[in-house]
Amino acid sequence: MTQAPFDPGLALGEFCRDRRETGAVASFTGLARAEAGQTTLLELEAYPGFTEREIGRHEAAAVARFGLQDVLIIHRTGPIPPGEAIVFVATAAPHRRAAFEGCDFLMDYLKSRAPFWKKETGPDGARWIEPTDRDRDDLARWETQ
Amino acid sequence: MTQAPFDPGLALGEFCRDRRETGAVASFTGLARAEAGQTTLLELEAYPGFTEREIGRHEAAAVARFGLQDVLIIHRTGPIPPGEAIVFVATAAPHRRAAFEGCDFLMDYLKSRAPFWKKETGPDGARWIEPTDRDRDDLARWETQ
Amino acid sequence: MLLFGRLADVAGWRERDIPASSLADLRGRIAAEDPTLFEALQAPAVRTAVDQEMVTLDVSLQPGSEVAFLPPMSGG
Amino acid sequence: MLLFGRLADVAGWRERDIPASSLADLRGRIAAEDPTLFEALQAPAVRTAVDQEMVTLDVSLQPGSEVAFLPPMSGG
Repeated sequence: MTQAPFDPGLALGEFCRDRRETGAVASFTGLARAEAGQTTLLELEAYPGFTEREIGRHEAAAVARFGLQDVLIIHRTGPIPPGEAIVFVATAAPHRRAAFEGCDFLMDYLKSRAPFWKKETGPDGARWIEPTDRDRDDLARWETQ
Repeated sequence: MTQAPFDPGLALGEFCRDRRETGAVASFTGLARAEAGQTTLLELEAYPGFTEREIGRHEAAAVARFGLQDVLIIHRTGPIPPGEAIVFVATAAPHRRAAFEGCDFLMDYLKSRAPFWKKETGPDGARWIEPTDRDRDDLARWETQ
Repeated sequence: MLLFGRLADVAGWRERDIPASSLADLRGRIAAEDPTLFEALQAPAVRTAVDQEMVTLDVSLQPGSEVAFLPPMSGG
Repeated sequence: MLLFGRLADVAGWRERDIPASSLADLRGRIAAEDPTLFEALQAPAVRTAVDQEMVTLDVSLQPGSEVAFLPPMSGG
């Protein structure tokens, strides 16, 4: 976790370096959206200690389930202006299906189950974001398989 | 298409820059694997002109089908040593499902239908790689939906 | 006791020391002092962690125990 | 006429000018000159493009037409 802005490109470049047995690296970058001026600021809150530990548990689950060689998760907290990166997940595997599925699984988890709380501020004030039905459906995909 | 080595991190960093309405960027990087010394070199051949046009058609299909805001595809040709990037695909969308699915769709296409021919050279000589059953199954997912 | 997300907005604070012998005792003290916060903590979607472990039933608390109330989570 | 992938290895060349009035005529000339290459071109997985458009039936060729034989593709 980081309070400072980070560059997803630097993270991916570093993650891909010196891999001789990795055929596939999937990545996801979540960016703060301006929503045509309706969102002027996002604020992400975490529960220090607890949040890292919970993410670590799910990272280990993804490694085991999809046979990943490596995972990198960066999650920003604090105030985040539109256009800046909130989250970055990269997964490395011998083949592409495992890399994609591991990355998708971790993002569904981070979006709706990881201990973060997200507040959107716009011209009409601030509101806390809760997982959508879509987020819950996305997460349920991994439970029925 | 490029004959020269490229850095997937630089490509992702550039692709993510100055996006105020993109919530989700998915990327895939395909790397040449050493296969524990069994592969010393990959060689990728394309059909100049035809290959770019075919990729462009599928890029447009992915944009329309998944509602993508932007796509970047880099594909290297010529000799590629283990550890170096062969292909990079990035997709931008408002939400993560579209970004992931668009990226996954384009990679399945590039792996088994785009006009490239891939030769692996190792201590036992060289062989041309053809799509696996797995590749064909992956591609079929998009036809039955 | 720690409050996150909208619960901290409801309470007007995020962290306080409250003497209590159990989770039920702690909830009783909050009910007496701030019924609106008590109501918000009772919502089924709010989960409770004691010393950074999720709990679903009442548990006894030691001096220094950390109790956190976690509303629905949303990252990324 | 252009050959890609393993077809170029079979023939020992990748690009040649061959006079022919149609795709069928071109195949006939190859059959006479290099039966092994002819055989390889007949495989059902090999696709044919004329002037960078895929074709499935016989077509007539103009002077300067570009005929390409494409074995199973594999990128990424």
